[in-house]
Amino acid sequence: MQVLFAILIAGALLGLNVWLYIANKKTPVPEGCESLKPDCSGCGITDCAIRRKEEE
Amino acid sequence: MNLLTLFLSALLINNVILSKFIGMCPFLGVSTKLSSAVGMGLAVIFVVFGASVLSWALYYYALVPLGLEYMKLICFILLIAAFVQFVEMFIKKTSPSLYKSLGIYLPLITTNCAVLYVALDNITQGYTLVETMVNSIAVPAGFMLVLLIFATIRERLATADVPEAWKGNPIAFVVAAIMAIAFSAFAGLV
Amino acid sequence: MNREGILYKVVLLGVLCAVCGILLAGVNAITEPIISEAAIANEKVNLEKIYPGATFAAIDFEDESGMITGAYSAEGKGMIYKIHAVGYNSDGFDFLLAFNEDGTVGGFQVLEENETAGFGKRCFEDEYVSQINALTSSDTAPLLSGATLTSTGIQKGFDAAKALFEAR
Amino acid sequence: MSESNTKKRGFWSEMIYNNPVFGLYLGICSTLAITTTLNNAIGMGVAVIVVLTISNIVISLIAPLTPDEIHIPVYIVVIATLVTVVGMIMHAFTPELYSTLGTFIDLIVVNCIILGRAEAYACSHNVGESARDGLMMGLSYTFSLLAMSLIRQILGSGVLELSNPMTNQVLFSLRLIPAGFEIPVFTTQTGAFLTFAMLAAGVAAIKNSDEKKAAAAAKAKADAAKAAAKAATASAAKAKEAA
Repeated sequence: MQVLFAILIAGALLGLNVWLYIANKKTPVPEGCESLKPDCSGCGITDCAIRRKEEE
Repeated sequence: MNLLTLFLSALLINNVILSKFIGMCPFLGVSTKLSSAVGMGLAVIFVVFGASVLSWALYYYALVPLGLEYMKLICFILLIAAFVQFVEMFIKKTSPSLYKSLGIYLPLITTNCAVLYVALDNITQGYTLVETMVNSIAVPAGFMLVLLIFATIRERLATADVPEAWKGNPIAFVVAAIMAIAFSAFAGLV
Repeated sequence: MNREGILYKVVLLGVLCAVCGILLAGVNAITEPIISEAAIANEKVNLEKIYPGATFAAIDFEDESGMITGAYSAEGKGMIYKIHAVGYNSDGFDFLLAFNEDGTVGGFQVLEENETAGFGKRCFEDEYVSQINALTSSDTAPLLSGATLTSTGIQKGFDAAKALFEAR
Repeated sequence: MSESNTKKRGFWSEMIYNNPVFGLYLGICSTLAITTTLNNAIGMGVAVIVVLTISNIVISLIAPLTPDEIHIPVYIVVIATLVTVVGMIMHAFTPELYSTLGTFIDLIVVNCIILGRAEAYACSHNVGESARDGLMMGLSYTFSLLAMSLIRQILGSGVLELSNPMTNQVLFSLRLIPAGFEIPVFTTQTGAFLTFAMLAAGVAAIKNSDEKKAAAAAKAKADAAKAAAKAATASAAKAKEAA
C-alpha cells in the first residue's frame, strides 16, 4: 500500500515536471531575448551544457 | 531559535560558499562580471525560497504522514526542476525585461547544489515553516553577497599579472581562501 | 506504439516510477531495521541500566518544551526519555528518566553533567535520586535548596517527560 | 575531447587531462568539503563510482526508448533513485561515514559530473562504452579526492590514518609530522581552497607545457617537411640539370 503511494507521488511529480518542461519549451521566448548569451569566456567549467551549446 | 541569529549565521558565519562549499560551480562560472553576479544571485534567491517552502510543505504534509521519508530526495529534486521550469515560463510570459536579465541563469539553477542543499537542510535541522523561510532567504543571500564581493575582486584580478598556470580558476581559489579567512572572523558574532 | 504519442510517454513514465518506487521501498525495508538498531546502539548501554534485558525501540515524539532529545520504549516495562536540561553550568546536562507502565518512576540516570560539586552535583546523589524514584507521573519533581538551578532543570525536564508519557 | 585523443593517451594522462575536478571544474563542492580525511575521500569516491557507473549503464539502456523532450526528467529520477539507494545502504552499514559525509551523499544527485555525463555521453553510446566511461570518470574523481585528502590530512593533522568504515577499527595510523609542527589551517575551509588552487594550477601547468611541446613538435615537423620538400625540389632541379 505504502509502495503504491510512493509510486503515485513520484509519478505525479514526474508528470508535473514533464508537463512544465514541455509547456516551457512551447512558450515563445519574448522579443529581444532570442540570442541571450552568458559570458562563458571567464568560466573554467568547460564541460557545461550551456557552453557546449554556445560553441556549436 | 532566535530568527535574527538564524539569519545572521546562515548569511555570514555558515556562508554557503565559503564555509559549506555549496554552489561552487556557478560561483566560478558567473562571478567574472558584476552584472551577471547580480542576475544569478537574484535568480538563486527567488528559486531557493520558492523551492524550499514547497519542499517543506511536501515533506511534512505528504511524505511524513505516509511514512515515505525515503522518497524525499527524488521528490525534492523533481520539485526543484519543475519549479525552475515554471518560473522560467512565468517570466517569459509576464516580464520580458526580467527574462532578459535572469533568463539565461534559470536553467543553470536546477543543477545548482545550493537549491537542493537548502531544501534538505531545512528538513535535517527540523526547522518550522517560519524558520525555513528565514533560512531559505538567508542562505542564498549569503551566496549572492559572496558572489558580488568576488565579482568585484575578479574584475580587478583580470588586469593583474598572474603566472600562466595560475590564470583563471586557480587564482580565484586563492582569493576564495583569503575571503574564507576574512569570513571566519564573523564566527564570534552570534 | 507511437513514440511521440502521449500514451507512450505516460506508460514509460509510469513504468519508470513503479520500478524506482518498488526498488526504493525494497531497499528501505532491508536497511530501515539496521539503521534504527544502530541509532539505539549508543544509548542501549544506558537504557540497560534502567530496564536490564528489555527490548528497546526508539519512538517518534512531538515535544513542545524542546528538552526531550530521545524517547525509547522498553517492551512491557515502560518508557524512557532522554532529557537535556540547563542548570548552573550553561552547557547543560543530560539525564534519562523512565516511567513504568503503571505511571511510577522507573529510573533516574544522569548521563553527562558538569555541575558544581557540593551544590548542583547533589542532584545526582542518592538522597535526591531516591526522592525522584518515589514519584509518579502525576507529581512534580522537588527542588533542592543549594542546588536550585540544577534541580529546576530537572523539574522542568520531569514535567516535559511527564507530558509526553501522559499524551502517548 | 575527441575519442581518438583519449585513446592515444595512457591511463594516467587521461586522469590528468580529463580530470573532472581539476581539469573541467566539475563536482567541486563535495571535493572541497569532504576531503579532510582519507576515509571520507574513499567513501565518497566509492559512492560516486557506483552511482556514476550504474546510472550510465541504465541511461544508455533506456535512452533509445525515451523521447527527446522527456529525457531530462527521466535521468533525474534514475539518478535520484540510485543515490537514495546508495545513501540508505551507507546509512545502514557505515553509519559513521554516513554521518560525516552527511548531505554530500544526497548532493551527488546534482553533482554536475553525473548529469553532465548522462547528457553528454551515456545517451549516445552503447552499454559497454558508457559503463567504461562512468567507471573512468568515477575513478579520476576519486583520484582527485585522494590527492586532496592526502595533502590536507598529512599537513593538517600530521597523521596518515585509515580505518574500517564498518567497524571504525583503525587499520593503520602513521605520524609523518611530529606533534606541534602540523599546519592546522589545512583542515579548515581556507586550507581546502588553497590545496585545490595548488593542484588545479599544477594540472594547468602540465597541460600548458604539453601544449607547448606539442606546438613545438608540430612546428619542428612542419619545418622538417618544408626542408625535405626544399631538398626534394633542389635535388629534382639538380637531376634536371644533370639530364
